[in-house]
Amino acid sequence: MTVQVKDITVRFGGVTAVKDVSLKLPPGKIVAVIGPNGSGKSTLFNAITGMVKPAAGTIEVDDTRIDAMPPYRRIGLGLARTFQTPRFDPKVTVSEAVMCGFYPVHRTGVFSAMLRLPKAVAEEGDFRERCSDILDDLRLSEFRSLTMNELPMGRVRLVEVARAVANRPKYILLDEPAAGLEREEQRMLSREIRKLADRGVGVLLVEHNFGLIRELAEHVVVLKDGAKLLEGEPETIAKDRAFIDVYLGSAGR
Amino acid sequence: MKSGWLGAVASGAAAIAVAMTTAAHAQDSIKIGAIYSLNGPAAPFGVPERDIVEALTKNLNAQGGINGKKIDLIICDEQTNPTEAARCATKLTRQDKVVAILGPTLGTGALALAPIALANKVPLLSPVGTIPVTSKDNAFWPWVFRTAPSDTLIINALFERAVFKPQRKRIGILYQEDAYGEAGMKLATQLSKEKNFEIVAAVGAPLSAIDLTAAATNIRNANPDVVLLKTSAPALGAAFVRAAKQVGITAPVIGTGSLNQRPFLDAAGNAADGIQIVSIGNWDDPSEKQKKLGEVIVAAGKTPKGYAELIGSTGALAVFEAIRRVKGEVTGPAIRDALETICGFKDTYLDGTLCYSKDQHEGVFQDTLITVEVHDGKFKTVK
Amino acid sequence: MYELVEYLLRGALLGITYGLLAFPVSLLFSTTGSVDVALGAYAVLAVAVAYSIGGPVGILAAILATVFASFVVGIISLRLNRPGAVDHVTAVLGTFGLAMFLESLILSVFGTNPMIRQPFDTFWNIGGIRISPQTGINAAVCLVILTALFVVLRKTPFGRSMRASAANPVGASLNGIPVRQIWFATYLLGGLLAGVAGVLILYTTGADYSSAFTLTIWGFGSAIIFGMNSPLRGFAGGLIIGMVQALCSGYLPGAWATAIPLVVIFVVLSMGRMNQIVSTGGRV
Amino acid sequence: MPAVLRSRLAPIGLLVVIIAAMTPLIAGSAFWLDNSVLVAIFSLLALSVGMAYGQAGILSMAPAAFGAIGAFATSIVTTRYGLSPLVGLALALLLPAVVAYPMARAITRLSPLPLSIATLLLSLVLELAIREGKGLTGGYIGISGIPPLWFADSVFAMHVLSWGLVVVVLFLYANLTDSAVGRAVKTARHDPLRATADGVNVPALLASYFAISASVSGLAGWLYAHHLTYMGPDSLTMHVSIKVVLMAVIGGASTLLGPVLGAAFLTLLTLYLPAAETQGMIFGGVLIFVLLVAPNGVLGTDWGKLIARRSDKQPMAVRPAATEGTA
Repeated sequence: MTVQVKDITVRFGGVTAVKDVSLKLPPGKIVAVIGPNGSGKSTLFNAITGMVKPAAGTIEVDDTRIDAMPPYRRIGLGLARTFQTPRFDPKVTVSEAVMCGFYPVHRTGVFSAMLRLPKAVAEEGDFRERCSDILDDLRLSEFRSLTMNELPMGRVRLVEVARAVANRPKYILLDEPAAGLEREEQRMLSREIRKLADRGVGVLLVEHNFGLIRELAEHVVVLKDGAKLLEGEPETIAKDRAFIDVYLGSAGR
Repeated sequence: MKSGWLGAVASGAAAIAVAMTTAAHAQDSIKIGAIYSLNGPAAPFGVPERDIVEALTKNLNAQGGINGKKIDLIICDEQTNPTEAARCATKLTRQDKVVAILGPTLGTGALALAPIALANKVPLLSPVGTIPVTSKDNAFWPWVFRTAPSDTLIINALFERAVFKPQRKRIGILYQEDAYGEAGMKLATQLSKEKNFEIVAAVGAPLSAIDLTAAATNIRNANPDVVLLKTSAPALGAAFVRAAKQVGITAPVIGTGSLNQRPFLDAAGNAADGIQIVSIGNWDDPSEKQKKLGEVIVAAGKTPKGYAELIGSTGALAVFEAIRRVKGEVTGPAIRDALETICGFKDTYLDGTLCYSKDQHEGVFQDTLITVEVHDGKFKTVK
Repeated sequence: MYELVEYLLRGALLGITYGLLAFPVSLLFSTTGSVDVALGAYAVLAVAVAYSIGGPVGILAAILATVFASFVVGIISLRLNRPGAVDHVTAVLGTFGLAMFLESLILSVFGTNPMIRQPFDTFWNIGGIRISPQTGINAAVCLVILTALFVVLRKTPFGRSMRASAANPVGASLNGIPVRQIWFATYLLGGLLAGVAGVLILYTTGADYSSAFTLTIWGFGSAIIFGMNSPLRGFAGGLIIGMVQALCSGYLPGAWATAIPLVVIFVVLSMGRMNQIVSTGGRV
Repeated sequence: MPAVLRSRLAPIGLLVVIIAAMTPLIAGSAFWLDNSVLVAIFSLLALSVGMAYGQAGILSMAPAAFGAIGAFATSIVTTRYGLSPLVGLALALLLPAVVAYPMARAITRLSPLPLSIATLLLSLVLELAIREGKGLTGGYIGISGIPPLWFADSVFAMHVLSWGLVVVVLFLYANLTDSAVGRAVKTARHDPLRATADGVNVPALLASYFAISASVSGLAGWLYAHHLTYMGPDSLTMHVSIKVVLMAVIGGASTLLGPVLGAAFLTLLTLYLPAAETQGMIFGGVLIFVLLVAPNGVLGTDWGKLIARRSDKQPMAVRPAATEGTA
């Protein structure tokens, strides 16, 4: 019962973006992926969610091989992800944006949705309730009817997280969720991520902010030039000479 | 957001008000509707049809109209589309209360609007060759009159002159992909079984084709004794004769009706030399009657184009004559009845006579058809 | 066999016209990612203007007229598109509007008559196949344009900027390339090329007010065959489409001859040559 | 909850009120009733464009072609086989979808431009097929004598029926838009990658949605055939499709009532334009004007904001919209 990535290699043309990377994401655990820009973090995410095709290696979710599956089926299996740059239609309101996250769990067919059968009404009502709960949790309720382009960037990232957790995923992949957030927002986000893990959700976190990682992650994977440099507990990693050289030496402060 | 809607509602209401006031007009003039294609692919026919009908009506009114009443001609554009033709018919009959309709330009349009003519008891005088338009199986038959030679008539004449009389055996056909071309192909296939000749090549061309060298090559390779050209569009006909010259077709080429016009010669250049056409008139060597039609057209500030003015004028003159013959109130049914009395009518610009009766609405017969041949960029009538 | 060769040759000659129209289609697509469906209408406008004025003055006026028409389209599409916020489909609709406008304009001003000029009355005889010398001129003009385009695209700073703004408009504008001006220039260049095509059409097959749409479709089809991204390959596409058409009207009955080339374009299209959506990466 | 309901169905209510108010005014005039039926038919076609283009981003140049499939289906079964128009209705709804779905899937990754070109090609090929349909479609002559609907055999009844169908379609459409599927379609239109991350099978969803929109066109075709009682190869051609696209775009393709407004506007416009060769200039000019001033159409534009924004700076876009991937 984990997400298991084994020896994944991704190539773009002649460039190898990810080289033989393996990692494990058990339910209820928070695993962080860290590395300088261009080290292959996002590509790893894309490989797990199926948006790029790995040249080699396997990916399993709960003992099901998923590396040949189209992305939407992987999401259906209980994966969810956010984007480093949130991708929203700027004209959509906050609550509508979060409502989009329910797609993988919706069960109403096209015809009952069109006819607005009781089943559809019930499901829609349920989604709206859950949507407003999520917005409450992330302190977004007051912005619910604003459109995305009226929202400050920090909140936009929170909406991105809200959308990803809407369908109650078993594993969630967060791509730099805290970038550009204010301190208060960051604290709230980290509380939410902790809460998710406590609920049994496996969280894979790409983050530059080592403070946040220290606070949340149980396990850290360090990537450099697409390959795994080292892994271990945050405290051990933080003391590692190689890590300090590559990471803190350049991007950390 | 709402203002758009309010505007639409207001303009709709205003339109209705206008419609209701105009409908209440008294009958001090006779209203005739005319539906022609002024846009779209059939415009080369619709535009001159409209021009001549407008000119004739103007002249008639200048001479005092019919029995003291002026003709009020209301024109509607069918845009080469049967839906618009039917819409036009509804507008003309219901809103303008016309007593007769001239047009439309296309046979399919005629089929679409004829039921509306029937429902409103208004005769339809259609300048189309399309065969089923005057089929007696139609419920609307009593109300539809043809003012052009039918496809059957023209195709039979073409075969008579091009195949049977000279006893040719190997026939090549280029037909345009529409009702006109299809009717020709159908009849040709049928005749080939009955009359012992062979269709060695039959090539279709869409109306939009601009280059027919491959089609001409196909026909040349079949080595026919004669090539029949079943096109009504001057551009297509010209494209073929140019291609025929280029690929070296030596067999005579014989075409039909509507190629007999200036634009065809202009577009074909000297490749048209020797082409024969079975037609109803000849602007380069006009008969007395057509000279007069030519004068009408020139007086209206246009140049004679050919076929379209001849068939357009025939419809207008037939309906004028019918109105003259109506005793009492001029209504749709009265005009229809009067039309059926018109036989042996000579005052059209056609050579030959026009004839409708209780059981035939074809109007134009064999005696109007002539053959012309192109010589040095001019049409010469073959006696 | 001889027959086949003749069809192929005649098709290729016809295809030169399509190839000329394919240039602006792929040029525009590869630079702006958009499509101008009014190209056929520009060509017919050129035909009409060159026909009514006549002579070299007519040719010049025709090309000016088409460049002006494409100027209008350029303005429309600039208003609708910014690098980074692009709505190609709306821009395409705008060109549709202009195409309708031009067709109606040509109908109203120049009438319904077919327009053609034939300066040559003799034919070349190539191995028993008679060919008009005009097609020789067409081929020569095409070669000149092909070479000029190649030089402009590959060897000049303008061409480099053009390719850069095609590959990544946002990045290009960040690097100081005037993407909008380049787009606008591409529209004008498209108009110019369509104008030249129109003039050659006038002297080859002629056209009338209703030809615009057909020309657009075949220009398009030609550009699609070998991939929309290369203006130079569009020319080869034109030859192919011409040959397919010639073979079809040589060997297939009736409407099949018209339908098959359309189906060929459809199949090529569905093979995904023109599809540009690439699902990569969270980084944008 | 009631507020949600109100906002979703309010435009439909408005339309019902307008139609109800218009009906007594035009009930006495067969001419206006006939125009009203045609506006309703064009509304359905334009709504089909609204669904495909306004929601899913697929500019369909084939609404009239799908309409022609529906119209010919019902014409053939009613005139050639003497079946009920209701059989025709079932076919008119089904067949366009059956054609549309695989077509949308065939254009593999569904970027909008090639798909709209494909619909254009489909239009042309279908027109050829209809012309070559000989005995089945009546070839170039078409099919005349299509029976009127026995349950709506007067123009007034057709007026009620066709507007009733418009309202039903609007109701279904509004519900669909405001559902998980509708939201997914909107996301997919704006950003296929985002939709994929939401768990959406983007090509399948868009193709299904396109198929539903084709069904709406088929319904319009069914009404068309039984209203005009004639169906020919020139009836629902590509030129009609272009006009219908114009209707949707001018009114506002992404709104519920925009296509209806556009259909009413253009239908009335042709009625009052002088019959002349210049009509195309007016249509083309109107389209360009609307695209320049309000690219989202009359009803799709927030006029207040538009005017305010003129004096203000453009707000920053949240997402640098780039469907072209930068790997």
